Amino acid sequence: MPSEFNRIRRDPWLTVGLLLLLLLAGLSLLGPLLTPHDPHDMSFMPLSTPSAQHWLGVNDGGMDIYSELVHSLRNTLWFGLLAGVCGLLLGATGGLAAAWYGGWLDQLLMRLADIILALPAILVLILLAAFFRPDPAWLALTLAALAWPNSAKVIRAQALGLKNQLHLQAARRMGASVGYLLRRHLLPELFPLYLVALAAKIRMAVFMEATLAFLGLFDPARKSLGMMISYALKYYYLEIWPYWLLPPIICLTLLIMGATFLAVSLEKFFDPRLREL
Amino acid sequence: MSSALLRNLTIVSVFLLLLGGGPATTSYAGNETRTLKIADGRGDWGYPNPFLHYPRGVGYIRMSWVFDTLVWKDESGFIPALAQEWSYDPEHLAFTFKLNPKARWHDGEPLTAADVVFTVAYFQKHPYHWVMLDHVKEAKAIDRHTVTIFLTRPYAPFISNIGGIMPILPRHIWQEVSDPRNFNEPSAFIGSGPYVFKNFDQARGSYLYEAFADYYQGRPTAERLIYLRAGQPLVALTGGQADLANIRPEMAAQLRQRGFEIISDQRGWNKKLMINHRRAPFNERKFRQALAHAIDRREIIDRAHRGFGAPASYGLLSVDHPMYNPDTPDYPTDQAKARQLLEHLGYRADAQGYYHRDGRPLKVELLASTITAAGETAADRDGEVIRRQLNAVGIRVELVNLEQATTDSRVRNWQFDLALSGHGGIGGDPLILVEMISGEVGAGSVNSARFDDNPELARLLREQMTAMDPDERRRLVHRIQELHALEVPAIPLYYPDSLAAYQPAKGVRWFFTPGGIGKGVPIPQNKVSLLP
Amino acid sequence: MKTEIKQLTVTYREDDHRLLALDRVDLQLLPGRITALVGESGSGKTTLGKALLGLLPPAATVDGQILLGEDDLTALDETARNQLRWRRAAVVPQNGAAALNPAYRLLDQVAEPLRRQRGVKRREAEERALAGLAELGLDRDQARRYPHELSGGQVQRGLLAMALILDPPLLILDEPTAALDCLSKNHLAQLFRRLAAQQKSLLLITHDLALARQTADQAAVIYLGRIMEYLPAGQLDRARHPYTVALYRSFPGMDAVRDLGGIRGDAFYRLLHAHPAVNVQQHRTCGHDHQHLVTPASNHPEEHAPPGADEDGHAPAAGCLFAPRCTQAEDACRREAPALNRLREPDAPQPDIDQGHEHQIRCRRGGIIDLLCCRKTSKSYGPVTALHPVDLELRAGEVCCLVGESGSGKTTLAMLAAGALEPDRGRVSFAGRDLADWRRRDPLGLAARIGIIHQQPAEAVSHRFTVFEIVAEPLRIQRPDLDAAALEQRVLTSLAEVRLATQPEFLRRYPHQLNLGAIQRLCLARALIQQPQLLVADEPTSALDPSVQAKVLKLLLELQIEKGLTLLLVTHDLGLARKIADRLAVMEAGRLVESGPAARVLSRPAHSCTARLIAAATTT
Amino acid sequence: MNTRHQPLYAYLLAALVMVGLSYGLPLLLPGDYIEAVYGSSQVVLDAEQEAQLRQELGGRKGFAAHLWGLVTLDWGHSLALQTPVSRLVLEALPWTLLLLGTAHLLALVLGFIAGVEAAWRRGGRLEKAGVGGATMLQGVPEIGSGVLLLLLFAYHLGWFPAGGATTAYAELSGGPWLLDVLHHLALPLLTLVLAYLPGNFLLTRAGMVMILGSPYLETARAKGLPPLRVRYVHAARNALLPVLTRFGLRLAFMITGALVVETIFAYPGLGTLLFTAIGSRDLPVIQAVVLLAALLMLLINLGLALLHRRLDPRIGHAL
Repeated sequence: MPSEFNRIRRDPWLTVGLLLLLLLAGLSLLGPLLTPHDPHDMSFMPLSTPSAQHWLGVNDGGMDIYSELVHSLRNTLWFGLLAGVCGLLLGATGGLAAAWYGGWLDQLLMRLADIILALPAILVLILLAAFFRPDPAWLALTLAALAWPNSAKVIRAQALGLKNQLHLQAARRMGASVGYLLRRHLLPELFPLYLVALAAKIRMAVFMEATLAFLGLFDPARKSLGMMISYALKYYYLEIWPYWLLPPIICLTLLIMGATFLAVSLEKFFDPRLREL
Repeated sequence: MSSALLRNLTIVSVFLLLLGGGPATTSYAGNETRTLKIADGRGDWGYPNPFLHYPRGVGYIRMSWVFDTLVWKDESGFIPALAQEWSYDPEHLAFTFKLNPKARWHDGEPLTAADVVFTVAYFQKHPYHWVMLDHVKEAKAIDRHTVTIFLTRPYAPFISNIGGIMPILPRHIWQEVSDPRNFNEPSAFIGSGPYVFKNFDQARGSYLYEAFADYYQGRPTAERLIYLRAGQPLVALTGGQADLANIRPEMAAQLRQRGFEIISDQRGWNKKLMINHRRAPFNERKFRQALAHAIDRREIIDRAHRGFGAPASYGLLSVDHPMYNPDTPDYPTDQAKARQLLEHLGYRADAQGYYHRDGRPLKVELLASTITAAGETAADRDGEVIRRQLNAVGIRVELVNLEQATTDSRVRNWQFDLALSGHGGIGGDPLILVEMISGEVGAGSVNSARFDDNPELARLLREQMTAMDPDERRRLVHRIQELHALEVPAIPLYYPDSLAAYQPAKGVRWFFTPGGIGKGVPIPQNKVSLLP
Repeated sequence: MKTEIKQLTVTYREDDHRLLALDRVDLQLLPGRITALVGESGSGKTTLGKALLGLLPPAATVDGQILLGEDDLTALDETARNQLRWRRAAVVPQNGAAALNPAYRLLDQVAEPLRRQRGVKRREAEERALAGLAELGLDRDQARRYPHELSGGQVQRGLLAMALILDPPLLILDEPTAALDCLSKNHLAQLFRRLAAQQKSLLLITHDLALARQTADQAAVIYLGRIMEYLPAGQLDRARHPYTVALYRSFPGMDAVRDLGGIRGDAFYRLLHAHPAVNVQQHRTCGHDHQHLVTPASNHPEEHAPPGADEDGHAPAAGCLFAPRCTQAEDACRREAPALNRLREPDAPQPDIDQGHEHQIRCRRGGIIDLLCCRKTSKSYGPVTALHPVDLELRAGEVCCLVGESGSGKTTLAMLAAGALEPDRGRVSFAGRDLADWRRRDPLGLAARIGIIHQQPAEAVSHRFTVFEIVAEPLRIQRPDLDAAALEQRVLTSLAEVRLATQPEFLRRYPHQLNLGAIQRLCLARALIQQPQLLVADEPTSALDPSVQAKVLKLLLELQIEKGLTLLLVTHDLGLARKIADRLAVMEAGRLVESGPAARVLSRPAHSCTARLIAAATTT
Repeated sequence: MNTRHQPLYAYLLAALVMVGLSYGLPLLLPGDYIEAVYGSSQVVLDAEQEAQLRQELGGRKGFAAHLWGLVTLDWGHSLALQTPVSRLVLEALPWTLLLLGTAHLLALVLGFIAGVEAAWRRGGRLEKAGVGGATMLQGVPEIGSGVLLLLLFAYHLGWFPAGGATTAYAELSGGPWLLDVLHHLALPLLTLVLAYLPGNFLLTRAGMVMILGSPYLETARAKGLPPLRVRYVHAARNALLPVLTRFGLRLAFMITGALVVETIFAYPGLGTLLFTAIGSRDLPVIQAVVLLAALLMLLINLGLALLHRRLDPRIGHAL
């Protein structure tokens, strides 16, 4: 095993991806200790450019942008992970079930997926917001419910190919139960897909948050990268914008880069065939 | 196949590059000095006629270019429009208007007293909700250019809210029309205003008007008037796409630098904190007063609006209004006082300073709403600041942000505790007080406090409507403001600075009409600006 | 045109080391001659073939000369080399259908070089391609099919037609007959001779020594990148080099007969250490696979052939005389001598001994039992009848080979017998019980009694599993109650049985680190761990090198002999069948046309199809 | 029943469900047209006026009437504009198709070609830069890139207009009109292409890398075919399938996906139409746009499924 870890360790994708994620995670976990100000403190000179006191300046509400960024990052990570993991779980379950059982269940699930994909997301979000209390966890779950069809379709397509592979059929002939086949054969086989899908889902969730904020459909008091972006965009014409708009976008980019790189390298780790590439 | 594809792609990309560097401003240059372009963020405000324009003020303005009223307003106050002069006969409760004999419809027909008579009757049958004709009995043509409108009872806002708002319809067209909402033919847009309606493109949100050469006040100065939708007014202005647009206060400096003229409105629009006074504990006046003491409106302006605004009068009427009562009670920010009032109501603070009563924590929900003066929506931080302020006096606040129409629906149906809202009209006729306070009149309005608990207030609201004597009316309105401030059925928060920028090179001077256009629309698109 | 390879050395750069794929190879390919290049996989045969077309990956370094007529391929740049490809030298690539783009019809791919290299108009190119295909026996309809719709033989002929479309002087045939039945193989061999007669040079890269001997004029034997022996192909059976000899011995042909010997012995439990097959590593260089044996040079394959079973055939004093060699002997057989009995149904209560006129047998079990019995079993896929009603009995402990051409229904019948398929009509009984019913009542019990070995070993195991996990899988499924220690013991035993290593390092390996032979043995170990009564093997050796094939077959036989396994073996290779079969069942077009003891069927075929198959096999 | 057509029935069923949902879901929205439009306007209605107005606007159509309307191609009247919904939709649809269709196609073609070329040069500096760049671009949301482009090209450089689809009432025709349309299209299009392209690029590259080891590519090279033909006709074609699948899935966000860009650049389209209709609770418009979008989506996916069959003969009748 140590040799394998050595090999993995030398993989530049993993190094970069892991470093990025660790950096972001560290920043979001330890950040609050390092931030000089309470991100909700509105007592500074609004729209002032960076200074020793305020490393990235002050936003329109008189809040320290750097502190806001660190807190946003933490919220966004949490939000993205929740939406991503739930969406992935739904997608993987739906996709595998559709591929495995085929027939009417397949048609049912896939057409359900089409229907969900075809429904405009804002309509659904507004509807659900009207009937349930719109807090971020709820929104993340809704986004997961709206986003699962994508992964489900991709996973289904792959699983369909796998289903007819001999080693699976062999296991079936050994009398394996569906649960066993899913657990031991299908799930690990599709692992790379999950990571890629997870990265995509996190991306979608964070972008959607930003979009909803931009359209005025999301709690403006929430600290999140999306919300920061949507606020900063309103002042694109002021001198402050690069310090305000670019940091959250860069954080978002790094987050998605980290997840993607990690997905690429872990793909190799989980697929023994690719290890010696 | 692939190489051909590559070649095509190269061509397309080169083409796009050329495009980028190429025509830029040339397409706007031309000889279009007589075209004026006005931009707003939404674009689509309905077809410009009384029955089809959207009920917001922006829709009314779109219509006002096509349809003239009897009376109009400019910076100095009421000015003649279709009516050259008017008089009031208190004995017969009758207003008599002398019409401008030069007035013509866009199809060339002359405009006569019969049209006015017809219009009143038509609107009595098919209500045009901008105009309340409850107090009007009938209109009679005295001669071809003289018309008298008889009232059933005195109606103080007559000149401003009927004479100054009611568009006159051409009888020869509308007498045939029994279902005005489905009347959408070109003739539905024949009016007597300075501009002829040419086109409305719903998808692009653009309108085209052309000058009416035979306009009775002279041919308008700009040949074509265009409305268009612009996502970013600043870029639209500097890029030459628009000549006039509402802007955010922060944009003013840059635009001034680029030679734009910046104009600002009177304090005619206020942001309000709606209170569900039908629900405990908000039904207690002391509680509402405690809220007023707890909220630091200056801080809201400073924090959420970077100082671009002014605290509003608790009496609801704008401080710029001629009938503003300078002695309206004030609620200076005073956390101790707020806490004192709450404790007087039986609330007890816990260790963290949050209040409880009868074992239940004092917890309220604040609906944040994103409406702004220009009729568009934009998120702001008012809710955040208020939450902090109320939290600071021991009231736990949960901030809820919903889609606008959902928020409106909940407020209208009293499914809320506190809600942020806003409306204009407070610089116009004091009729706004009735609409924004009375539960009977304002039943359908989201912005109306719909507060009838104070009998004196309710009585005064009714009385001022019929007070034809300005001094008498002023006295009543002063008292109403005092009572409103005392009861605080809703808390007027602040008047945000409302700014617009225009390109002076076009030779047109735009202005904000004091008290707003018509029913107090705080938009600087007064047709007087384009008259010779 | 004469083709000459002079001192060709090819090395591959890896991360921190180099791999020698070809080491100073000289080879002359003359017009009108077929040269066979023989050797195991990984010996460098394919690298040589690629080098002839200048198709080595960028990671390869080439020294020496490759002269195609006047032009030295190694001295030309890529554009110039591309000019020569397919005009001077064309290849029939090895992977069969995988070598054809799945997205285009065969015809389009055959016509493509004409259109792109010669600028022939579409219609004409198609006509010429059709003519070329027709010459190889593919009609217009087949020409318009997609690769996946063609059989192996058709693909091979299509590839050949494609290679011939520009009429190149040099033709490289890379394993052209792998996985083909004898009839198709013979047909192709004749074609090759015809082509040689047209003054073409042919390079036949193959591990099929029989084919090489029958078809080629000369042979070059390559091992670890070096030519070990050149010789006239006809003398392959009289080769002098130990490697060639070993190679030839490993290959099943019609000139050997099945050894009936092999009795239980100690050798069975002898553990094998450090099997060289384990050391085969796969290297991927930018997507191009090639194998390289890193065994020490002294490790010749014959040194690692599984040791044969010791001769240890003395009968125990008590019990049935035949018991030690009997494949269905029970403990009781060894304890008590059986008396003369009447023939009876296997499960009927034991009747009294009664000297009578009835059929009697001196066997406790009443003679060889029918372990498997198909009665009027048939199967269709949609409109296609894969199997017409068939009757087949399989006796315990025998090796039955199902032979027939591709598509004759062999696999279908085997899978029906294994219970992996449900028959449309008729019934299959196993050990006297109805198979379908049994599977319903006790699927795990049934699964444990029937082991299946698949044709493609590499695909039948999950590449995510380690060796240990692969072998343990059936027990994990069927015996979740087994504790870890017992499981490990059984896995080790099973691995030892198939002569695979049992060291912990080996158990942690992944299939991709093993060669095909080892994987097939792994499959065997996996099938054996459940201690089945019946082993159904579908072309278990068709994907293997002859040396490996020999080992696997030998192993199968040993196991069959040792454990009394009943073996149902599906093969298209009559030579192989002859080597191991007790009984032959011949299939044609979904019907069982003949079935009987192998010797009888082979010597006196009753059906024309059998005769044809035998004729085809003997001429190869 | 012919099993080949079974999926077709499933699509049909899904379409029917969408008809129901597109009718029912908008009805669930809190508030109605009068509340949403008059509630916060300058017009203050009392109860009586409101009742009368409600009557004038006509009540809600029942589901049966709605269905009958669909069948007879009468999609109702917009409450706000009193014009037929079909006209509003037909006015907005071409712009949506122009913007999104072009963006998707460009992103597909460019991303595909870039992905193929990058995979071909795998391990090279260009490929690494491409992958790094694409991954980075993936982290920039459309709102961000849109506003940045606007800031740079419209505000600072002044090369492109701030918004709109054409110069309003410029009365151009022919070539100048086309130029004007393209000129307005450039920035929103670029924003969308930047958003869609990286995903296509990465997906194509990954698929291509898997394909590059295939024996049939070796065959194609051995045949001495021109390199471009080997790369595109033989290799890339087989990498196209997952990209097309993704294309179908991306279309799902056709309406809402473009809303942000439509808003930033004031570009007309179905997104804006739907968003304003939801804001004013203009039910007939919401119902029509939702239904149209859903049917379009189903149709495109059905088309893609059929295309799949053509592109990959191995799929056969597995639709």
